[in-house]
Amino acid sequence: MVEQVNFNHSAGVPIDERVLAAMQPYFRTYYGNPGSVHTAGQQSAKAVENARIQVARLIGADAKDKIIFTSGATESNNLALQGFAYRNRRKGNHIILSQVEHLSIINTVKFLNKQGFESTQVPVDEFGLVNTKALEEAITDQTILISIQHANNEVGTVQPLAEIGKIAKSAEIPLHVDAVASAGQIPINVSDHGISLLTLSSNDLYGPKGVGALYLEKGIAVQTIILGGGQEYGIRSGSENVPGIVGMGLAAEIAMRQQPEFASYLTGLRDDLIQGILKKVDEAYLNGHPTKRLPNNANIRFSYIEGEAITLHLSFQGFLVATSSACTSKTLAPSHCLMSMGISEAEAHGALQLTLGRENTQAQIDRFVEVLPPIVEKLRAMSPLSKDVPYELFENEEHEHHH
Amino acid sequence: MVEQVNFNHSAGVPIDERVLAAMQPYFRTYYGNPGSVHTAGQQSAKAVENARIQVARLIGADAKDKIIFTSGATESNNLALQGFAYRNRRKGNHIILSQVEHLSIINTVKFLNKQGFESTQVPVDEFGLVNTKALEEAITDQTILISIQHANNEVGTVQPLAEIGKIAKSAEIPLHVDAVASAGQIPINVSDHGISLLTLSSNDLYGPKGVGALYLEKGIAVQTIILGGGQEYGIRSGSENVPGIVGMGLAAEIAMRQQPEFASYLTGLRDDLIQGILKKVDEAYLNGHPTKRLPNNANIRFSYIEGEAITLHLSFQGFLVATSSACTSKTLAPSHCLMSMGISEAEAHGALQLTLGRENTQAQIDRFVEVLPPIVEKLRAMSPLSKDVPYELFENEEHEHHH
Amino acid sequence: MYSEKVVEHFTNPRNMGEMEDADAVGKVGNPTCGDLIWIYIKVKDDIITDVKFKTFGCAAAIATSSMVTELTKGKTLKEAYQITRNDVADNLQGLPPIKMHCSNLAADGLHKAIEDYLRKTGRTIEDLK
Amino acid sequence: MYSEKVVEHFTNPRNMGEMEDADAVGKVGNPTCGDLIWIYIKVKDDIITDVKFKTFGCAAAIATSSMVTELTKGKTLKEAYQITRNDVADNLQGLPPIKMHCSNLAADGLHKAIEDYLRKTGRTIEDLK
Ligand SMILES: Cc1ncc(COP(=O)(O)O)c(C=O)c1O
Ligand SMILES: Cc1ncc(COP(=O)(O)O)c(C=O)c1O
Repeated sequence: MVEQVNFNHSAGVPIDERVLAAMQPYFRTYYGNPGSVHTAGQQSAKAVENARIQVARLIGADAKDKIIFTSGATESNNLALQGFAYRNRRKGNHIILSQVEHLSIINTVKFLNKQGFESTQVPVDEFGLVNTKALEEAITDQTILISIQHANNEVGTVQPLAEIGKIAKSAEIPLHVDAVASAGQIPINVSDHGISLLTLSSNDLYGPKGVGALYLEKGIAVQTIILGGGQEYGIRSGSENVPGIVGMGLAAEIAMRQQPEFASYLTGLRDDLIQGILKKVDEAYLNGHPTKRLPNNANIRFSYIEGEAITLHLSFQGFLVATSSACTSKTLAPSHCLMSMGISEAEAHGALQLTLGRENTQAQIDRFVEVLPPIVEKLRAMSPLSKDVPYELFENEEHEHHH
Repeated sequence: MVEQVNFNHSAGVPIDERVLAAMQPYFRTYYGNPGSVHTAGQQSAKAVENARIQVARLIGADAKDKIIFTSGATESNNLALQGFAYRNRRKGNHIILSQVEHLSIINTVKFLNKQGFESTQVPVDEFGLVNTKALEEAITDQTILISIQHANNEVGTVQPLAEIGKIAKSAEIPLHVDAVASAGQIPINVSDHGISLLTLSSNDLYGPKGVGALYLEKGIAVQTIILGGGQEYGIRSGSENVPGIVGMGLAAEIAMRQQPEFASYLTGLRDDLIQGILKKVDEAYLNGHPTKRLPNNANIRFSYIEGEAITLHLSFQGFLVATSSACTSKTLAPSHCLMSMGISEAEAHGALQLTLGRENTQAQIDRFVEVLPPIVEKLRAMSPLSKDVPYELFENEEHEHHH
Repeated sequence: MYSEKVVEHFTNPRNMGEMEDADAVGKVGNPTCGDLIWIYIKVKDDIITDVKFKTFGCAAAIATSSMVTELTKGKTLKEAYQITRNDVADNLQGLPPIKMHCSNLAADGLHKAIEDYLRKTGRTIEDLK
Repeated sequence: MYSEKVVEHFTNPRNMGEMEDADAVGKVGNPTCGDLIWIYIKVKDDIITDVKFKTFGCAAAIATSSMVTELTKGKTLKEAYQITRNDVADNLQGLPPIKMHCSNLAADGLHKAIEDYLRKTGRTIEDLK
C-alpha cells in the first residue's frame, strides 16, 4: 500500500506523542473527580487548574480572566454567542459577524435570529479579508457583540485582528474571536488585540478531540447553556474530562513554545506546495490571501473540474485532502466562504483545501506536486467545460430542477 | 504509603483496560474526521457507527432509534430536557420530574421554568422511591415530558421503571430516563419500559470521561442546543470525539456482556460492607432502599457526626469515599436527595456515600469495616451531639445567621 | 462510502469523451450541487450504436455517466428510454443516499439525448410505442 | 484543599472534649451548612486559664475550634475577645474560600463564651475596656 499522507489537518490532527503520554495516567490511575474533596479528587483538580494556566498562557490571558473548558470549539462558539446574547439581551439585540465564520458561528447566530436577535454579516474581499469599513458601519446602538475569526480554516486568510480589535474597543463592544484555525499557527494575544471572548479547539493544537476552551475576559458574563453540578465556575456543568483537559493543556504549552519553529517549517512546505502546483497546472488559482495566510494552509481551485473527484483520485495515491466542493458537504451547498469571496459556484467546485501538519515532509510535498497534474488532466479531459465552454453557459438554462 | 482504595465510583471510574487499549489507535493513527469523504474519514465514521450500535444494544434500542453522542451525561440531560421542551412547546409547557434527580436535571428544569415552562417535582418515600400515585396525579393536559431516573447515584435506590413507563404510556407522554447510575449495573431495556429518551454516561460504564449519549426513540424530536456543522444527525454539532466514542462503545458492549457477573460480584461486596458497618457501629443507618438498590451502592448515615470529617479520616487510611454532607457541596446545601427522603439536615450531614467498582476486593471491604468504627468513635467523642443532646435542640435557636 | 463498482467506473470510466459525429446529445445539470452531464448518442435504425459522455462532477456523477453508457449501447431507443436512475444506481451496487438525487443524473441525460434525437427526426416519445 | 496545619489540627485536635466545671460556654452554629461549635472556658482574674471545645462539623470546623483554643489559653478576656476569624484562619495557614464563612465559627464561639461569662459576672464587654 502507498504511504498515507494527511494534507487535511483542518479536519483532524494526530495527537502529539508527548500529549498522549501525559494523558495516560489520568485514564486509570488519577481518575478522580476534581469535585471530590479527597486526595484523588484534588490531584485531578490540580491537573485541571494547571491545564487552565497552560491554555491561558498560549493566548496571553491574565490570571483574573477565565478559561472555561468545553467539549470542543463548536460548544465554545455556542457558549460564547448564545451565552453572551442571552445574558446581555438588556443591552441590545444586535450581533455582528463575518461572512466567512465557521458554521458553528453562522448557524448559532441564525438560531439567535429566531429568538429575536438581529445580525449583520460583514462582507469580505476577494482574498477573504473582512471589510473593516463595513464592520464599522454595521455597528448600531443595539450591537452587543462582534464575532470575527482570527483565521479562516478553509482558505487560510488571517484577519487584521489589531484593527478589528480597535474598532470594537472604540465602540465599546466586546469582541469574540474564533481562534481555532490560528492558535498554535500564528501568535495570538487577547490583551494586544482587545479580545473579550476567544474560542480554542484542543485537536487543532495537536491535543485530544472532544475538548475545547472558551476564554472570558474578567467582567464578561455569559449565560450557561449546559446546566448541572456547577463545574467550570458554574458556567459549564458536567464532570470534567480530566485526561482530555490535561492533554489540551500540554498541547497549548507545546504550541506556545514551538510555534515559531512549526510556523517556519510549515510555511516552507506550504510555499513549495503552492508554487509547485501553480507552476505545473494551468488555470489553477490560489484561494485566500497570498501573504496574510496561515502557515499550514494552501487552498487552490482548478477550473472545469470538481473537487471530490480530485480528492478521490488523490486518495488512491495516498493523499488525504479536502475540497470545498458542494458535493462533499451535507447540504450540497457550495462553500459559503468561497462564495462570499466572489468565487463562482463552478470555480468553488474545483477547490482543494490542503492543510499541512507538523508531521508532513518535503518529500510528501514533492510527490504531491508530481501526482496532481495527471489527475487534473484526466478529469479535464472528461469535463464538458473548458475556456471556450464555460460553466456559465449552462447555468439556469440547462439545469433541471429536481427539488 | 497505604493502599489507595476507591469507594467513590459515582464520582469517577478507572477506564477498563480493554477500552483504553481500543481507543489508542484513534489518537494518532486513525484520527480522521468522520465527516471527511476520504478513507481515513470513513474509517472514523465506521468506528463511530459501530459504537452507536454497541450503545444501542446495551439499552435494547432499535436500529430505527437514534443514539446521539454528546460530551457527557450532563449535556445529554440538557439536550433531552431543553431540547425536548423547546421543540414541543406547542404541545404544552409542563414537565414532571422527581425530587431525587441529578442536578443536571433539576437545574435544567429550573432554567426552563424561567423560560415559561412549569414543572412538578414528584415526591419520594423514605427509601427514595418515586410516589407513582403522585406521579399520575401530577399529569396535566399541559404535560409534555416525564423525566425520572432509573436509579439514584447517591443512595442507590432503583425506581419502578416498568410501572412508571406504564403511567407515561397510558397518558401518552414521552418518558426520559437518566440511566447514568444504573447502566451496566442492572439491566435496562428501553422498549420494555416504554422509554422515549435515555441518558448514558461513558465513564460510569468504565469508558472514558467526556463522552455520553442520548437515546431518542424514533419519532422523538428535540431542538438542537449546540449548533454548527450538523454532526450527529444534525442534532449535536461538533467534530466527533472519535477515540472517546470508540471507548464508550466498547465500554457499553462489555457492560452488557458482563453485567450479570459484575452485578453479582458487587452485590456480594456491597452486602458485606453494609452488614459489616451496621453491625459494628451504633446509630448507623442505611439510606435508600434495602433491596431495590444498585449492586454497587451503600449509603450509610452516622448520627452526631459530619461526613466530611469522616471522609478525611478515611482518606488518611487510603479510602476515597464521598459524603452527602452539605460541607462538601459547592452550595453548602444539604443533599436534596436525602432531604426529600425525609432525613433531617443533621442526619444528612453524617451520610457516607460508598460506591464500589469492579476492581474492589473483599479484603478492601474487610479492612474498611475495621477502620471505620474508631473514626466514628473519635468524631463522636468530639461532637456536642448525642442521643440526649439532639441537633434539633439547637436549630433556629443557637444558630447565628451570617449570610 | 462508495461501492467498489462506483470506484471502478470512476477510475476507469467507459465511453468517456466527446463524440464528434453524434446524432444527438442530452445535457443535464443539477443546480443544487452543480454537476453537469452530457450524453452523446449515435443511432442507427432506432438502435443506439454508440454512446459517450462528458461529465463535470463528483465521483458519483462520473460513475453513473459511465454506467449509463454501458447499459445503453446496443439497446433500442425505446429500451434505452426505459433505463431509470435506479437501474443505474443498482448496477453500481448502490449510491450513498445523499448522492442518489444529486449526482444520479446520467439517466436523465440519456433521456434528453433520445428526446433530442426524436425531435431531430420529427418524432415524439409516443411514436416509439 | 486543606493546609497542612488544618490537617494537623484536624487529626490531633487540641483541647478537645467537654469541660465539666466550665465557668462559661459559647454555642454557635451555622444554619447554612449545619456546623455546631461549643467553646467552654475557665476564667480566673479575667484570664482564661482553660478552654475546651466540642464540635460537630467538617474538618475546617474542627481545626478552627482546635486553633482557637490554642490562641486563647492564658489570654485575658479582653485579649481573647479580640481574636478574629481571620486570626484563626491565618494561624491555620488559611482556609479554602468556601470554608471561610461557613466553618470558621470558632472565634464566634469564643466570643459568645466570653459574653456568657461577663453576663454571669454581671458585666458587659464595655466593662473590659
Ligand atoms: C474556525 C473553526 N471554528 C470552529 C470549528 C469547530 O470545531 P469542532 O468541530 O472541533 O467543534 C472549526 C472546525 O473545523 C473551525 O475550523
Ligand atoms: C444520575 C446522574 N445523572 C447525571 C450525572 C451527570 O454526569 P456528568 O457529570 O458525567 O455529566 C451524574 C453524575 O454523577 C449522575 O450521577
